[in-house]
Amino acid sequence: MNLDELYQEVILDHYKRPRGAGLREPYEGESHQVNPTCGDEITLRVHVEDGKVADVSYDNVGCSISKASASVMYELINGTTVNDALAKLAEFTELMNSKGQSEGDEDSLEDAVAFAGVSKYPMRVKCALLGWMAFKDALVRAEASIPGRTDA
Amino acid sequence: MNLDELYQEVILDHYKRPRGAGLREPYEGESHQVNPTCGDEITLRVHVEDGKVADVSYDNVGCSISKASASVMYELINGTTVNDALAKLAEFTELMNSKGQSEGDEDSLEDAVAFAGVSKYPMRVKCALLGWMAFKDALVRAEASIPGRTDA
Amino acid sequence: MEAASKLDVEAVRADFPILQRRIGDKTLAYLDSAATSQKPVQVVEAMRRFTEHSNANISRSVHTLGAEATVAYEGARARVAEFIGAGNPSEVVFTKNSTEAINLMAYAFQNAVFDPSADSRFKLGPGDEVVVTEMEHHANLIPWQQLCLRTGATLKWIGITDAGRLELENLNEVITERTKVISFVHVANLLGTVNPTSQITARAREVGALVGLDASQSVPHMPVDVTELGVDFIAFTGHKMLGPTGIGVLWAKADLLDAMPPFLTGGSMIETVSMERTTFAKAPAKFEAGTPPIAEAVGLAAAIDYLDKLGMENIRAHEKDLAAYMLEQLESVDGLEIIGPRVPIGRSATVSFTFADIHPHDVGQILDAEGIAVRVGHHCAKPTCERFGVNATTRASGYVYNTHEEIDRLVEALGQVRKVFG
Amino acid sequence: MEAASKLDVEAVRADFPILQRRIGDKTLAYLDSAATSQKPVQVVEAMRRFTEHSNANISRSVHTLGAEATVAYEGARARVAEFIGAGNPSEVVFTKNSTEAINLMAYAFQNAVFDPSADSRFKLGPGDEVVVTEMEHHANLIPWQQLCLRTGATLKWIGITDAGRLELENLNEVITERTKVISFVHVANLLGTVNPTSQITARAREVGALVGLDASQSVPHMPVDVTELGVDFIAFTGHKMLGPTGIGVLWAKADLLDAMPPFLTGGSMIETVSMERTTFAKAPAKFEAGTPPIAEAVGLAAAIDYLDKLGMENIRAHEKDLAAYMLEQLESVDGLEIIGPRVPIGRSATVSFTFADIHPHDVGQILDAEGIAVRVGHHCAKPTCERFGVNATTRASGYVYNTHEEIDRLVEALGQVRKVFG
Ligand SMILES: Cc1ncc(COP(=O)(O)O)c(C=O)c1O
Ligand SMILES: Cc1ncc(COP(=O)(O)O)c(C=O)c1O
Repeated sequence: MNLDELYQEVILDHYKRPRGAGLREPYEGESHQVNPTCGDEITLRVHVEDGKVADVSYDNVGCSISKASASVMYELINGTTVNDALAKLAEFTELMNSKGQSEGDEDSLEDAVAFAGVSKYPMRVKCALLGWMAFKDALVRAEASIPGRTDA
Repeated sequence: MNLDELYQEVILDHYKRPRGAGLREPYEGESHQVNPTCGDEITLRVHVEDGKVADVSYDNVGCSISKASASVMYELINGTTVNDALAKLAEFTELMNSKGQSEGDEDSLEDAVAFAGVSKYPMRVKCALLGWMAFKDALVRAEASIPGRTDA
Repeated sequence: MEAASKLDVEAVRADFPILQRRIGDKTLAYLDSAATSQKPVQVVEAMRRFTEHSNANISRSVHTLGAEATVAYEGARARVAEFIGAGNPSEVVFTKNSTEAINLMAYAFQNAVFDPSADSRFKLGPGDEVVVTEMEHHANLIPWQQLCLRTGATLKWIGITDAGRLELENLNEVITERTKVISFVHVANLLGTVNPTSQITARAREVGALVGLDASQSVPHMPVDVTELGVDFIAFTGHKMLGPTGIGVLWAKADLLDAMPPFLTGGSMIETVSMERTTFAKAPAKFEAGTPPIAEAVGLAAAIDYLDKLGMENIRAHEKDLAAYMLEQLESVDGLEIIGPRVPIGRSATVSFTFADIHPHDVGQILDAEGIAVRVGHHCAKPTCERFGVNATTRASGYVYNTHEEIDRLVEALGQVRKVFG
Repeated sequence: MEAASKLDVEAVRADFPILQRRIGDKTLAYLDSAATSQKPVQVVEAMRRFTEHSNANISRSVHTLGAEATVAYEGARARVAEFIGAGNPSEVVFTKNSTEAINLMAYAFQNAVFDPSADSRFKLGPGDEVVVTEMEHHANLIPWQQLCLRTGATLKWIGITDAGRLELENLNEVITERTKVISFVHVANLLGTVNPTSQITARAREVGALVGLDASQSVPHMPVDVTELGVDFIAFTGHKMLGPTGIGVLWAKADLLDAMPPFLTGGSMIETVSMERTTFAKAPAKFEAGTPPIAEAVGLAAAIDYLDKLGMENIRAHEKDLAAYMLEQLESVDGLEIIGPRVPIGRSATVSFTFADIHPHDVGQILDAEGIAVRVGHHCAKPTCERFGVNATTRASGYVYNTHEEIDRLVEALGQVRKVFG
């Protein structure tokens, strides 16, 4: 295994200095996700305002990959439109399922392309996706709790 | 496989002309035995009088080995003392468990030594023992039904 | 001689070392594949390679061997899903054999008894009915019988015609609004009957019952596509399809698996566990407690690769030819009576028969002395035996490696049987 | 270096081709045998020989292959019985793994609910108690938890001391007159604790409870004699003792097996069957529905032959030495904390630890890059993790083929972990 590939500097940096960590108010949707194979956990809140992801806040326990991934996600989607965030989610998920065949589009995924190497390690893909799954779930809950909104 | 060994003339003879077949009265114990692997069945009755096997009567469906074995058993134990019959049972069972290593004592087992070859075929040992198992079981029942008798 | 068949049977035979085996001084003619098939070197080799290169426990590891083992195991699942046309690999649950797969389904109903919030499709009690057929292997009869005994539901069954086909005339009386589940055999292991499915599945839909198929004798021998079949679940087993023992498959629709309570519990099937309470993983993990048959999954995938290389349509054609030849040749034997359909239509290459008054044990023993391996007994289908008034039958069954010549040897050896016992 | 060991470890290693495997440019150091062991060529060869020479379905056949397969399968049963000191081979039931074996026991109680004439030992309801420990593998916790949930019985457990031993002080309060069954782990798979059994079995006898042992981590590593242990049942699994996946063992006393209702139903476990009613065979057949793991039984017997040739006492001594060396070396690593007993007494060569604040996933990944295979996670023992306030641990486990040198490599590689994440 090529360790550098997995533990790129940018991943280690996000792991050691996670961006946007902590649980904050207000929020409309909250999700708790567990990776049953290792016990990693994340609680994540989404605050949606005017079709925008006004805040993503989270508290997590986990390995470097899952923590760095949540931090990178925060940077990518916080403040974007819900639609843009969902597009990033789709793009990142696709990258993680690429089995090492894709490098990712740096223009769009920014720091998240550092995770391209992770896609070769099936055991770690779940770690990298944990935060994103929590975001997806929290968003569904947020939208369910906001009357009158059914799109996006 | 050496067929002659398995289907000795004496076995085929008992198979084609079974001795003592049919269910008769009186009897004190009856047993029904099934070989679950092939569906062979025997119903066997024992009539005990004065410590003797006064009659063994049976009705069976089965292969040549199981039918011939019941017939040979009839010849061996009908009219003997219960204790002698149990000794024959023990001796025949031992022969059947010998895995082809024993020839059997012809003085004691008479025609039943023809089954020595069967002991090499684990699948057929059950066939050869079916009637004997029925006898053993019927005898236990017979003794339970005769008040005051607890020995033998 | 093998006109209808596109299989190169001689090339196939070369892949099965056991076919060189001699029984006494005779070459083995293995006509017992309905009991278990032989395994090609490709399967044995795939398992050996896995064991010597990637063996590890799955799912819970980040090390290289663990990752490789997980990929191999999940790859086998995907391979099985593809082979039977399943929409999603997660609809494929690995079990130890068909029997466990069917029990898993039956226990879904039984365990629902204890759970007030169980899905209504699995709620079973007095007044409810479960339907099977009279031609089931015990594996698809006793689990349902026990279930009915335990829940108070009623077991009903579809009968068999004299020709060995399902009695479908009174189908609407057997399957009624009270029927909760119908489980029936796709290809009967004693009779060789290939059952048509559409009439039963249509009636099941009409009354809102679940419908399952014991596909133990069909998946190895013909193309089976679960989406086309329109059933809710099927069961089959590795060792009858050139694969190893120790592995079977339950396929069930995703929403059914979701609704079912767990069966075996333990490691790898959980979400969270505390001393007080456990929540469960999603299917298929939910139904795969403990270390699964990992090397066996690898072997099963290799067996499927082998079958696919031969082509399931070609295999079907080859066996149709074998069935026709077997029926024709056996019918010509004096005193031999076939139990099951006598025409090679809607029929597998599995032929049961009685022979004069000679007990099948004796028939089998003499055939074995000639090197011919057939099965004798009730073939785990006692009710079928009873239906035809026999205690046991002799059964010859063919597969990809069998030839006309072996059937000729069978017929010839029956002459020998007659000589000894006639 | 291996002073205490009478194993010729280099000779042993030569029997395991996978140990030559390279991970990247490093030689594999396999320290994950507690998850699954590697298999020697002798096991793979025995299975191959069986498959290529005698493969057939068992029990129901009179042909030569069928007879050979039956003899091989029943011979494996006798071999297992002898290995664990069982009085009678018919007390040995083959399952697919430990997990099924334990579920089989739990379902005996659950199925008794439906049977008014069930043996009183298996009658369980509100007010009755089931006892496990806090250090169970999920396989010996969840089946009992589910059983209690379904029957209304109460699950109780023996706690763990800070040193990783069973909390036996209050044993008489945990095991009471209400206790019907106690099932506990012989050697804990996360902590490495070897549990003393006599105090618990004595208390069980006192209150008339059944007592069982999850021997998954003991049978592979030390002499285990069921008669000496004085328990009612034990479970273990082939793949952890140099054998194949797909096979496990339930041993239970003959009178217990006799009294238990069947679990999985289907072929080969019956006496008579009609559409209306089935009667069952005696144990072990009663509990082995369907085609069993035949080749796997052959492989397990070969594994037992291999273990016996090494000598279980020698294996225990070798592992005691490994445990001592591992504990000593790991204790010397700064920031490393051992979860479980810190002395090599009453302890297996399985050592779990946390390392600074570095997540075990990250530890495992870096170790893998160095060729060292360890397991990371909760090891299917979440309650144990919770007891020690951790989410996961890194676990190194040794077996017959492991050396001091591999432990040195582990310690060195932890330095590398620290460099990346420190
Ligand atoms: C203590 C213990 N019990 C039970 C099991 C379960 O064994 P299996 O997965 O083979 O069923 C394991 C291994 O995973 C174990 O370590
Ligand atoms: C029709 C049918 N169903 C079920 C089974 C049971 O398969 P297994 O013994 O592999 O569980 C068999 C084979 O014995 C069969 O022929």
